[in-house]
Amino acid sequence: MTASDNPQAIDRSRQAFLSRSTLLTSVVLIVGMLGVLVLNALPDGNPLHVSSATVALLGKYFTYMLLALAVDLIWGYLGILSLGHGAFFALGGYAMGLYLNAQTSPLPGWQAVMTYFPVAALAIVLAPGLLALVFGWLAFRSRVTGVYFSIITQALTFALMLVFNRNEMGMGGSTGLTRFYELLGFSLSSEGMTVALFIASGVAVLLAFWLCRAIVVSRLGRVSMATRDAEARVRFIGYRVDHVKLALFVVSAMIAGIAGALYVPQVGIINPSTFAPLFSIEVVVWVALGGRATLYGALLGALVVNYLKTVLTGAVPDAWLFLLGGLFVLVTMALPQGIAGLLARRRGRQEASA
Amino acid sequence: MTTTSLRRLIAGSSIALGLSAFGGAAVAQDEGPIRVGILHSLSGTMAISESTLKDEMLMLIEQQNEAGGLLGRQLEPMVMDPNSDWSLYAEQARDMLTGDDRVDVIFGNWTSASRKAVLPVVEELNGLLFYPVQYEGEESSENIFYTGAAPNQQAIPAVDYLMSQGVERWALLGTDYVYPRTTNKILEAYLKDHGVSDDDIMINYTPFGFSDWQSIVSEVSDFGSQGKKTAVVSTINGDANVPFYNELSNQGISASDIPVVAFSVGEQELSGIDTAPLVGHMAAWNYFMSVDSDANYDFIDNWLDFTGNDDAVTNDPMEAHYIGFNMWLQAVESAGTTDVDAVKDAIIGVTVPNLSGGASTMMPNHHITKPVMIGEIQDDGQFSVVWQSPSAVAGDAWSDYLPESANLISDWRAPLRCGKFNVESMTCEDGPGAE
Amino acid sequence: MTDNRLSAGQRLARLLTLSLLLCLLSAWGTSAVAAVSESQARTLLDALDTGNFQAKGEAAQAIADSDAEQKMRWLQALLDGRLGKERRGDRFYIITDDSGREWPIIDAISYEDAGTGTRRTVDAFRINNDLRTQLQGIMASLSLASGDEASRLQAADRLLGEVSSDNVETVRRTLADEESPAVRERLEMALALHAVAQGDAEALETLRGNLDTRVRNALTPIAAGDDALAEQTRAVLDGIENKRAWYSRAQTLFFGLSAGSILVLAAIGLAITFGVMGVINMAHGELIMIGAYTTWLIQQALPGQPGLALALAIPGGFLVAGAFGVVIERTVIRFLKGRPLETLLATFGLSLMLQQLVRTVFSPLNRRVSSPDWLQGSWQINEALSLTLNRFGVLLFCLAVFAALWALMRFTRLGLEVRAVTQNRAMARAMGIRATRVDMLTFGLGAGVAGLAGVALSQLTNVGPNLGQGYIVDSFLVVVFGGVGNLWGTLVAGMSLGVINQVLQPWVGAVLAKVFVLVGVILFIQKRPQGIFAPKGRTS
Amino acid sequence: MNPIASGRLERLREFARPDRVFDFMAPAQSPVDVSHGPILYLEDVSVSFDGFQAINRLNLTIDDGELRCIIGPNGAGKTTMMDIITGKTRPDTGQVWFGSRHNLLTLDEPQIANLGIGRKFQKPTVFEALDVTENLELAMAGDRRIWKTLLARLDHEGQARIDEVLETTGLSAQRHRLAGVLSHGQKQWLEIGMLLMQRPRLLLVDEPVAGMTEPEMHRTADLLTRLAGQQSVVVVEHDMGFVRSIARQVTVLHQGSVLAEGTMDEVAGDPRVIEVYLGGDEEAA
Repeated sequence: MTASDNPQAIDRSRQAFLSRSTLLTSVVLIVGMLGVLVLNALPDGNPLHVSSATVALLGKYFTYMLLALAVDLIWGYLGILSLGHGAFFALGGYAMGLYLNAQTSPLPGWQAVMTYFPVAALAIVLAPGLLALVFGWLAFRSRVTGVYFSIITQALTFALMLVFNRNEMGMGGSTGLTRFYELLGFSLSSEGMTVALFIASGVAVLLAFWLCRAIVVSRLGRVSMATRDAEARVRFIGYRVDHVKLALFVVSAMIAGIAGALYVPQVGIINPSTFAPLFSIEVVVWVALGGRATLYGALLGALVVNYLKTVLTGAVPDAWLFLLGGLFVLVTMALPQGIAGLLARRRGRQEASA
Repeated sequence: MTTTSLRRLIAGSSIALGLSAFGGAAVAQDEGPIRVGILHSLSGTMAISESTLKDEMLMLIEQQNEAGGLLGRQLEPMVMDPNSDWSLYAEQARDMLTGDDRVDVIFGNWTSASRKAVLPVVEELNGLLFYPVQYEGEESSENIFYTGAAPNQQAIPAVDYLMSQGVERWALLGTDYVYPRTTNKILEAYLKDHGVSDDDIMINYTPFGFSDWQSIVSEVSDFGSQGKKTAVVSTINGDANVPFYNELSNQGISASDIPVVAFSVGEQELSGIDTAPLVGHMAAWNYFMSVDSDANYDFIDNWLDFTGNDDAVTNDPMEAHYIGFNMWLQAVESAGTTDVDAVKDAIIGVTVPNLSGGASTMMPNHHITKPVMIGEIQDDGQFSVVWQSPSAVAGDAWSDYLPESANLISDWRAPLRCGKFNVESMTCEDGPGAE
Repeated sequence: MTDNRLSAGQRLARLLTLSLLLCLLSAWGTSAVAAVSESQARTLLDALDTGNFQAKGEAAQAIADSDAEQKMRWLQALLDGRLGKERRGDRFYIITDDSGREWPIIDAISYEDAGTGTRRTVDAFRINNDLRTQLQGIMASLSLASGDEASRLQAADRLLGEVSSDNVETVRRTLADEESPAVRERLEMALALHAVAQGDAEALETLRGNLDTRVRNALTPIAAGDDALAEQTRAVLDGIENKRAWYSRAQTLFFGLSAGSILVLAAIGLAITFGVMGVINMAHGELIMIGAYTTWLIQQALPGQPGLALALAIPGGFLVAGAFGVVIERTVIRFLKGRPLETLLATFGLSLMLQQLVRTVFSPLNRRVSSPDWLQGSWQINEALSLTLNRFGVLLFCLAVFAALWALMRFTRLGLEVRAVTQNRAMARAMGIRATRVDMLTFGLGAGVAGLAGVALSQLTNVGPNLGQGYIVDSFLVVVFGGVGNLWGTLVAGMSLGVINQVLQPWVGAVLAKVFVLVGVILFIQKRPQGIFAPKGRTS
Repeated sequence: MNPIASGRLERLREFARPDRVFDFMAPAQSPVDVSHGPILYLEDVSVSFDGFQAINRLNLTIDDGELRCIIGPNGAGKTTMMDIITGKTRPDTGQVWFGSRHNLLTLDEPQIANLGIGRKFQKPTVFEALDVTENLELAMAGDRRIWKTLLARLDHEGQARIDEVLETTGLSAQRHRLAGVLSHGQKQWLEIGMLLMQRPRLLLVDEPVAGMTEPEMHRTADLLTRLAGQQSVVVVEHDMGFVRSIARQVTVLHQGSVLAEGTMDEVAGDPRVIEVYLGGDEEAA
């Protein structure tokens, strides 16, 4: 990506960690979470009661938001477009799935170590992290960039999908891992667990948001933006571009892995379709729709698209693809900076008129 | 439904922010229509198979409403589109089974992956799911009714038939996923039990949507040219079938050389293929559109009227939904309520006519009895039944031919109430009885 | 072949066939046709009304042996599944057209128009594979009583490995009378096989290098012994296997090239839109789908003429998909100049809409596209090597499309302008090239070529709403592997991926072959980060 | 004691010294050794692309503190030479040394940059999405490792240095503007400023005055002459007037090798140089 993309759109307040948008996003996340919890605690008959199903759904959205954040960190701020981030998400999910399966029946072979939560927790970040490390090391070292990188990430996730589809993998083949009952000794189907997972996911989003924010405002973050815009220049002033890319790519993969791990107990299944390139492309679409290179835009995009999907597939099952597809086209044409761009422009106008 | 509660959530948060608010009135459970969830993909890769089933369910519901509904109440369909995305199946099942507008029963899913995604949800929220497609078995859930064929209702009789036709060499071709893998494992064990040597069995798996069949078909043709009568047992999934059959006919392999018996190719799949070169290849199902019975002819006429298309076809999963729907109706009638637990108890033992002139019964393992048929493809895209089991076969949840499940049974009646009961150790390995 | 394993019915069928073959070969049997009474006809047909296929076979033979003048038509109708009996009555019908709900029927004996029948009123007689084979034999013997060369050849072919001491004399006699060299060759081969089985070493020599699998199968048990003949047989067998192995390699190469040609066809349109314009067109697969649906629509408009329809579909698919492309370019892509990644978002949306459009307009079910005769079957070069015609056709088509595109880019004004705009948009514009027009035409061209890929794919695979999706990942991979913006790169990349895949397939299976290819491409890109045909030289 | 043994012991002691810095632990930025002669030394360097000989047995020596101008017609190999020195392009044959200690052919771009070779591109390349201060901050010499970069804060010393460079380049008023909105000349200056932040020993400057106004050009000339002495500067330039105004020593490249070397006047009078420039013009016309 070149700088001509739109330099003016860059958030001018980025020097400070606590910019207005960061504060606002944090507040909205926290208040939203608490609000949902309060409304969920209301008695069933209350018209404002929020059902556990909704809480579970929102929890799932949180994991998608986390994944979008991971993609935005490297795409928005480093300019590397991964069309295979679903792979890291799925790996984290599979690690969690193995752990959950181990709670009901002993796992065969090496998988037995996944019975222990600390091991599983480690695997959740290390499996995607290591894959990203090896893959990224190979790719960045030999300076695979742009579409070449995007396409080989797609090839990676596609290959993993085929591999995980095989029964020999011991990962449940095409059906994947399912039938989870317990997490850390608590029943997964209890309302308490739904709420706990919702909170965990929400907190994870918040922490990841702050982490990404901290990275982005650090000198490393500026180096990465510089890399996005003029990679050769960065190299000629002495930064190891491959290391910068590798570091952020691994961090991003780990965030995606955590997202996957939180996703699995809430959805109840993980299978190779999560590795499908189409899913990874969709994630990129969320980010683009929300607004690339603005962290809150990524969060917003993931939320909006998935919420629309939920509503529209139920309300207009025969026509929702027209609406969603049309929305993608419209947003691209009318809102080049995504929804975040729209918000920023509006704020700019308000400030100008004030 | 979550959409509404989400709307309410937004309303709620508006209140929290001190702005305006609106609320919705709760609808009482026992009045108003009985809600029937239809969870079939209308988009994505599975739409090709599933969208027909959605239409069929709408037809059945419409007919039932015309006939006076159920328990004096109307049936109301609730259609969602899971977009061939397994996690969306689970999400929408949850959506259907919660809230004031909770559905009383779900008819849906295709492929084991989607069913397994929905399974924990229906178990957790105590829903009812009727699953209409043949599958690999090795499962029995308290909340799922398997109206499609288990391997012993499809695969094994088909192999038996081929053996009686003198087949001695077997090529087991399948798409690389759980159903073919498990079915082929069962068949391999079964064939070896019947004295077929390893050399005479070839197993090959291909990815979903595979289209470069050349090498594999020529391998099969080589395999079949060793002087022994050879047959292909195909568990190839949907999209890969057209290129497969095209390649067979183009490489000059006809049904008289190497017949193919398929478990996933029905009338609907054939409607997208030029069948002239395929005449004589076989499929094993529990129903064919060409089945000779008045119930079938009525069903076909209704279907053609409903779709307004004289060339529309019916197939086995449609019959499965037909049976499942009627079983559920009857169970609700006899229980006098749509309450899930009451229906679950009432439905075991329910017998309804199927479309091939006989009757199907819901067994205690939540599988049903069905006749098994072998049909040969005709040039008009229909099958002609060349063999039919003398009586209906009961579906077996746990295969007798797999060592790990040979000792397992499933029985959801009190007092056993167990989906995975080990008859050797007399313990329940899964289900409420397990504790 | 151990006869005791066969059922009585099969033995009978085999005997019948064999006697028929000999009968054909020696040009016997001219059966005079005379009328039979209606009651006789009824008895003949009634015998077919049984669930037992063996009894049905005997009944069919009885019809063939009878003097009924309608017997050819009956047997043909039986073979087609169109001969039936009134369900609640005893009339016999022939169904003249069995599509739709009501079928026009005629009386089977008098051929009088009997109105229409339905599934409920007419019970068609069923046949199975064995019976079908038998019927075909019977019909052949009836219609070819004199035995033209083709049928004699077919009969002789079936004799391979079937000559025994019972019929060897007959075969020899037939050979003596036979004039056609092709038929003679088969008969000699059949006799030689018999002779070798009897221990004749000289006959073995005539079989050296013979590629027919039946020869190999017949020789294999002889080679198992340890006498001199067995040794000699083993040598002959080794020779045969060796020769077959070479042909099989040639065949694998063909398989690979034909698989590659599909990849190239699917990718080459993308090589233009993506490689030349930098547009990440996620709707490329749907443009392929549109080409395939165009083929189907044209076939619907021209029933019974699949060849003509296909010929028309080539320009048709190109134009329709190209028109879609131009519309997409004018309405969407145009506004996203210089923002290539956003084209991904917009075209992804378009692909969703196009898919759903097809589902809504044409139903989510697959459409049936038939192939013309000249694309069916295979070109049998010899016993061990045959090229399936549809694949071969697609391979040639792919090369033709490639050649045309290359020529277009190389020799025409448009090609020159496209190359100029690709290399330096601003400069090209300064020189008076209307870049926007070039963009529109380029995108239209890429879309049109995608449509051509759809036309080709309609001959190989499903025509349905998901057709395009399966090719999008592979297409991007091929373009990138070959080097973005390089047509030759796309050709070489597609073909080599196809060949590698087909070579790997027998070793590791189709799934792992695909995985290995993907991993191979990933590793290759590490070595050459710009694909096979990377632009070399100074980059400022 | 046996002198050999004592020597060994000495080495062992040296090895085990607690404050010892092993070679592999030493920071990449090690001093450039110019005690034995030139700071940059190219010998017999050749490179070709697809059969085109871009650099052909090139020999070039730059002394410490020297200001050298390199001129030559298009395609003479000027930019390729810079690519080779900065590690972007690897030559087919030949040697490139920085001081007498560092073989540049074994290092990659960041390592070379950290040794103290700064490069300005022909087309001004600044980080358009960052503001002027940030551009300078990133270029500031310092620890480039990931973790350090993540935790780096701008200290007073750094701030002072940035202010100084802003002053030098005349960009003080623009310090909070995005680099992307600067004028062409300002971008050129910013890029030179970034080079200064690196505190390089050797500056490679590719066409610094392209697109500059006359006064800007003068200031650039001033700056470059001032820099020479503390640093070595290599300037590639087309503008003969500019070259004449700053150059003490001029090298003429032609078809990838040195055609002539000397003062501007010497070079301008060389018949071969005139031939090349005129001949080249004729061909171009």
